[in-house]
Amino acid sequence: MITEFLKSREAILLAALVALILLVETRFAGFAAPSNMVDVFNDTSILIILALGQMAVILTKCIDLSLASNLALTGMVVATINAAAPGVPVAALILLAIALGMVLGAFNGILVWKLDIPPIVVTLGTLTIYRGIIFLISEGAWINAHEMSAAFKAFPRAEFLTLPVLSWIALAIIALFVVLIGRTGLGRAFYAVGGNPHAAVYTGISVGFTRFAAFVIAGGLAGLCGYLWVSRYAVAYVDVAGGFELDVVAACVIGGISIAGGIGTVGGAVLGALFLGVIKNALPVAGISPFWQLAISGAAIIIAVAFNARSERTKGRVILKSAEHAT
Amino acid sequence: MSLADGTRPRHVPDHLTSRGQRVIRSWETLLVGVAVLIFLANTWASPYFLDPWNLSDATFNFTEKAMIGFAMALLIISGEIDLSVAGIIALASTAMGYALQFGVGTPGLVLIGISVGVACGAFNGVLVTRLGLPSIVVTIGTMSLFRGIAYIVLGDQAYNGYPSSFAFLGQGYVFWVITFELVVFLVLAVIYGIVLHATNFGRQIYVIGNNPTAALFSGVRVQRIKMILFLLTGLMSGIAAVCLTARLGSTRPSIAYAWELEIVTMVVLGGVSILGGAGSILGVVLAALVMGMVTFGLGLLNVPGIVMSIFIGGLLIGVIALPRLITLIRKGQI
Amino acid sequence: MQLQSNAVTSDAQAVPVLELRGISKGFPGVKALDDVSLSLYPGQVTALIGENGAGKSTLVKVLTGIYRPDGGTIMVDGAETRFQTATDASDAGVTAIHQETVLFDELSVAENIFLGHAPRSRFGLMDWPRMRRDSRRILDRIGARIDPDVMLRDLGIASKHLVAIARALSVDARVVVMDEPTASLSQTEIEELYELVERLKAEGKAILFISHKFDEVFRIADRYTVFRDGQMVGAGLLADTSEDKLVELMVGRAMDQIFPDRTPELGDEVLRVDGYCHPTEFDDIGFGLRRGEILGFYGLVGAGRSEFMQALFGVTTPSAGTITLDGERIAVGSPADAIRKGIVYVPEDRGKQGAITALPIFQNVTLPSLGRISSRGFLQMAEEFRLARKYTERLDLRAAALDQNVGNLSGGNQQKVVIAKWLATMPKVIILDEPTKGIDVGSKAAVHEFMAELAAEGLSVIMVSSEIPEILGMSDRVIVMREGRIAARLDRAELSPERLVRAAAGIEEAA
Amino acid sequence: MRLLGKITAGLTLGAALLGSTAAMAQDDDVRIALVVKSLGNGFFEAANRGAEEAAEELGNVEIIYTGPTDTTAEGQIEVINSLIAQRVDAIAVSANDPDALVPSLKKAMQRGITVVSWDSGVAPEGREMHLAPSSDELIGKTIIKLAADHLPDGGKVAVLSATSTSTNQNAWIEEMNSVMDQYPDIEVVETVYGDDLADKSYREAQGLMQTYPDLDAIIAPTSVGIVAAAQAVQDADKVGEVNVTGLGLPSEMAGAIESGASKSFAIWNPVDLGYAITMISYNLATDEAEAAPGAEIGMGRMGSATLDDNTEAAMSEPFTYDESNIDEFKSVF
Repeated sequence: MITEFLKSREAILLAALVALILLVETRFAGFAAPSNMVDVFNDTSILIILALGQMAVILTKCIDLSLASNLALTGMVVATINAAAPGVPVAALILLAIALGMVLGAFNGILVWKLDIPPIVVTLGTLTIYRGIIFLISEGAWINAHEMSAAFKAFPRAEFLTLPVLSWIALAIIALFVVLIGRTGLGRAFYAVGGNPHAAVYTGISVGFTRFAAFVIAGGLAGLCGYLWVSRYAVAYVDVAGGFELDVVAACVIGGISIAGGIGTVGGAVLGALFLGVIKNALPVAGISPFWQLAISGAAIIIAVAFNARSERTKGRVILKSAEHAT
Repeated sequence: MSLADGTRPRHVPDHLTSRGQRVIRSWETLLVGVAVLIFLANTWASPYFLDPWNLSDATFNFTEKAMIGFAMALLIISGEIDLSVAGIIALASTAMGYALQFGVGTPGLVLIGISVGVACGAFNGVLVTRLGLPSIVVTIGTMSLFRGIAYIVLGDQAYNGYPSSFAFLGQGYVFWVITFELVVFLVLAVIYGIVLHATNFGRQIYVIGNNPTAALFSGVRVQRIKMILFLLTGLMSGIAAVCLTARLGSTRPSIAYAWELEIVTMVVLGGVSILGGAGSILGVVLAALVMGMVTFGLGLLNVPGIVMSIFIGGLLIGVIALPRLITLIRKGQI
Repeated sequence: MQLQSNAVTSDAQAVPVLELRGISKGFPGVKALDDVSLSLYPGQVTALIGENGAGKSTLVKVLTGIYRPDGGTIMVDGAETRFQTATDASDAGVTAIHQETVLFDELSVAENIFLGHAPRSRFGLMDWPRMRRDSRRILDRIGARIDPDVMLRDLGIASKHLVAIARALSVDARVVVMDEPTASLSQTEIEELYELVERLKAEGKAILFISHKFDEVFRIADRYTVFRDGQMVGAGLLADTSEDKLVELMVGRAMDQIFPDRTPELGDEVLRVDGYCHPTEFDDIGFGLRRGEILGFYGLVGAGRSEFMQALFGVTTPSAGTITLDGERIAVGSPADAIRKGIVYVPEDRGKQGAITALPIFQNVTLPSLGRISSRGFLQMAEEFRLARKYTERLDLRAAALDQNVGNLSGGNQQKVVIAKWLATMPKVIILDEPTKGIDVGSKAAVHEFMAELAAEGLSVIMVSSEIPEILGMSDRVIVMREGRIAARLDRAELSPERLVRAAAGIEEAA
Repeated sequence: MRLLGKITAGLTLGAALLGSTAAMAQDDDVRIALVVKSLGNGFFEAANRGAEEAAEELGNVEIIYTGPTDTTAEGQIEVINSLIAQRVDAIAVSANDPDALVPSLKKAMQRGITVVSWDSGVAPEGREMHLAPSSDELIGKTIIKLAADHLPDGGKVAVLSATSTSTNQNAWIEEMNSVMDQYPDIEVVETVYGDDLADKSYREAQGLMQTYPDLDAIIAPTSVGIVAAAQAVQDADKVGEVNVTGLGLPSEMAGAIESGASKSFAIWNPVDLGYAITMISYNLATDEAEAAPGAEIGMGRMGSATLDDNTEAAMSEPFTYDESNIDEFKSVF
């Protein structure tokens, strides 16, 4: 088991991540300190959660480009409600955010499932539609810190056993995903549908419904992140998390989730997100101009996809007996 | 006729339906209808719409994007995609600005802009065709990489002071209200239309998009053609970078931000199948007009850009979803 | 044949577990199943026999809930039921080992066995330890030494097949459908499978065994049902019939009538292949091909014939070996090279590799000849239609119009389009890989007729086929491949079904 | 709801509603377009309120408040093109890029439209005059003074600037640096950029506090950056250790003042700015004044602006807000 792990994508990615952290540490002592690592993790929490949602979708051979818009829209909705009616309990708002996110995800899912429109087209459309709706709701106005209730803002940053609640939520979602992906029929169906949609039918799995479910799950997580984002940064406006959808896809790609579907692990998605998170946090600390960040994440994506493709290359069918064990 | 009933036509006609029927049923006809509708609505909604100068200004809303859209259409028909086009614009524009610092003149700037575009296209092409990587991921990566390099070079600075002869490429008028860019757009539309619809090369693009394996088995040099398409997309991005830079008169790394999505939307709205294998240049031209008119018409009503994007997004999903929805309802499945 | 002696005596009293009545299923252009009936009895093996394209696989899909029939009824234990999804069928106790791999490379062996019906723990979650245990038990039962935790992609093709069998056995099924289960197994594995079938029989399961290998049908089956062109043409006890009768039922006429009479006039050697090798797929393939000759390549599925042909055509690169065409050494680096030199290939997988189904007929036909119908790279539409018409008419293509999409044609007509495509390039050597797979009898005869015509005109033909009658009826010479190597070379005079089968299966002498 | 009305009108594509929209835009009012960097920014919303105030005072003025939704030059160009097409009387723009807008604005001027810039300027050839909210010099001095006032013993300060695409921040920082010799005990350790994005600014502020554990103050001369920095300081439990100051909006900074993360900050009054530029636009559009070096243009209740050699003018000094007056202003803008 251990040697197998050492050969896996996750192990290589973990090694790269540790190497990256140590590299920054040499330039700036204290970066690798546990307290700072906790901060980095907390900072990356939202990316991790979204990457897990996106992973579910990508596993089924789809893609959801509307996640960041979904996040921004649900964030604006809960912030608006909070500003208008501060009495509504935060728990209710969180549930609402998740529910609304799921509805937005379901809209994508239903178009993919019932009308068979390619996911990239659907989510390219909803990417702009959801973002535009925020403007219609807010008329472009921001909702600022002082308009939000104290409880609304306090929840994600409240500390519990030395970790902020935001980090705990990310950890909980990771745990939930380990169970969902590894231990439920739906989780395994993601792999089956993405890996061999044709064959999935034979096992009684509905390809369309499985994809729909993946979109709904991803949407729900985006909704949750909508609340987390606006409360953490204590601001809601139209462009919240603009362009973040590509960061999320990038995290998945770096984490070894195959865009062709059916391949990927929870660990990979988390590590991919953390890799981007560390880069983002390390650059300002290590004194590298933040303008390098974009190029570095771009290069990381290309290297990651090239690397993954190399290990995924199909072997073809081996007919010669002598060759069967050699390869 | 049915094949099962044993009738055997001795003579198989060339076409199943008449040319007229084919035209009426085409996606392009639908787009023409949409375009006419929007044109009428705009004319009605704003007294300023039907003014040659205004219409001329409105063309800037789509000319540069459509140039890239043509090459992107070919690429998507062949089953690939390039999301790095806006990144290429940023990098090409930055290269031109950099060269400007050394006193390079207009011809040199154009050459540099186009060369950088082609080089970026080559980079994408090599990654996709030689290393066999999925283009959607590769170009998400190069999108960040190309723009990232522009950020590294420029940071929060800007290049400006482009010569006036260069400015003509983005701001000049060739004849009355006809801008230089519009001429480039029209010429490219004709060239791409001919290449896609009337040449061996164009035919092979469709074949690859429909079935790359069968294409390979039919002697089509699949990888080579895909490589050429990436180069073309890079070339078009380079040309668009020249036009846009000339129009803006300055280069910043955020230039053409998020254009890739608008361009893909334009191409898909134009009837190009995102799964590859189908589409036409006329469709892309019409989609460009539709999108340009929608944004300009709403602009005249001072509707914010983000609200226009709801229209564009809705149009994109709507025109694809509606026919399928109707089919489903007809079949009684809903 | 003694196996069945005491199993079945009378037809009348037995109650079928599963019964199909008047099932029909159509697709655009073909009627895959036309009013067929079938009964499966507990503790009995029913062999379903029929040529490729007779509707056997469609029936399997109906039985397992993948396809919903257009008409007819399915009865389980005498009660009418409907299989809306694969789960319905599985719940009714029907399980299948499909011909195509319906497995998942990225999942473990245990999961491949249990996907869709995994054991659950108390909280409704998947019970991995139990799943592993059960997998191991099932794998042991079929004598497969495979670790349940291994990823499927790490297994060879034969092992994958065993996993597929294990999957079928993982449900508590009463009806087991086996769609050509021995196609990719070695002789020892086949023997093990036979034992398994016996065991299942003893457990009282009803088995539908699909095969077109008569020896195995007579060895393990109790009953037979024969399909031809989507219709059921005969059924009964195997004890009451003979191989000849079955063949006649299957093809609908005596064998010698099907194939064109030809007296080959062989010319000079056109093509010579020496020492063609590939690291994993074939080894040391060499032969000569003469003008006007039809060279058959026989072997079991997965013997490496298609892989070799694709290397010859330039799709894959060999690790060693030479090709000589018309006395000149040539290098074939890509299909484009091969086509230019005059070697063309009609692939086995028509839908994926041969025809471009979403494009019209004329575009398919002219694709490799675009250079000839264009001037300076510009297409000449009139010229294009002229060329397409010339070759499709020559093949007697039946279509509504030349701009009709190939996907709307029947399998036989699609194949004609693919062949027309290659003839339009005026090749020297044409390789036909399973040229009549999945097409109707009429088209089949037309293709055979045409092949003979081409050879008579001096074209050299290489025909890959897994159908013994076709090999026997068409070939001037036959090369038999087994496990990536040439197992035998047989002249027309030496040809017999037994020799072909023995060479292909690696049996040196009569057992 | 006017906006929503227009959208509905657009949506129906030719429904009867459109007639009313067309009629709405047609009368003899002087139409002044207030083009902002991006819609939804509280600062510009406040400026719009000032503009409307001026319009009401003038009587026959219609304000078209518009701009792109993201801070790009291309977005502004499209907006300006549509304004030219509508033949507005004046365009008053706060530019996302001083150069990129020039060609469009030149075209506007050629077609007889009065073009002025405010807040964030346009290169001189692209406008008739520019109204700076304050002078770079005054702002530069103010922001360092705000930090120094609370550091009697000196200390380390860092600058969290805005997006790279606006010129004014850089000018202010430059002016600030030129007076640093007056504060020998204060060291400016680094300047970072938050791109006017809340999350990026937040991260940059966090990075600053990690890099310089003994940091005493963060100067953020941008309304987005200062809020994000204050939030970061609160989240890092460094209230009292790190003082966040700079330029911000009272409504957005009220919480930070209350928590103590920020002791004071400054801003010019955007309401006044919107008011003033509207007055200037009106005066220029109606030819009551001409934009030339040395000219004096009336700004209604704000007095008058005197143009320098670059045809630029400054409105007034920035105004400092702290706990004594924040409650009064936080509901204003």
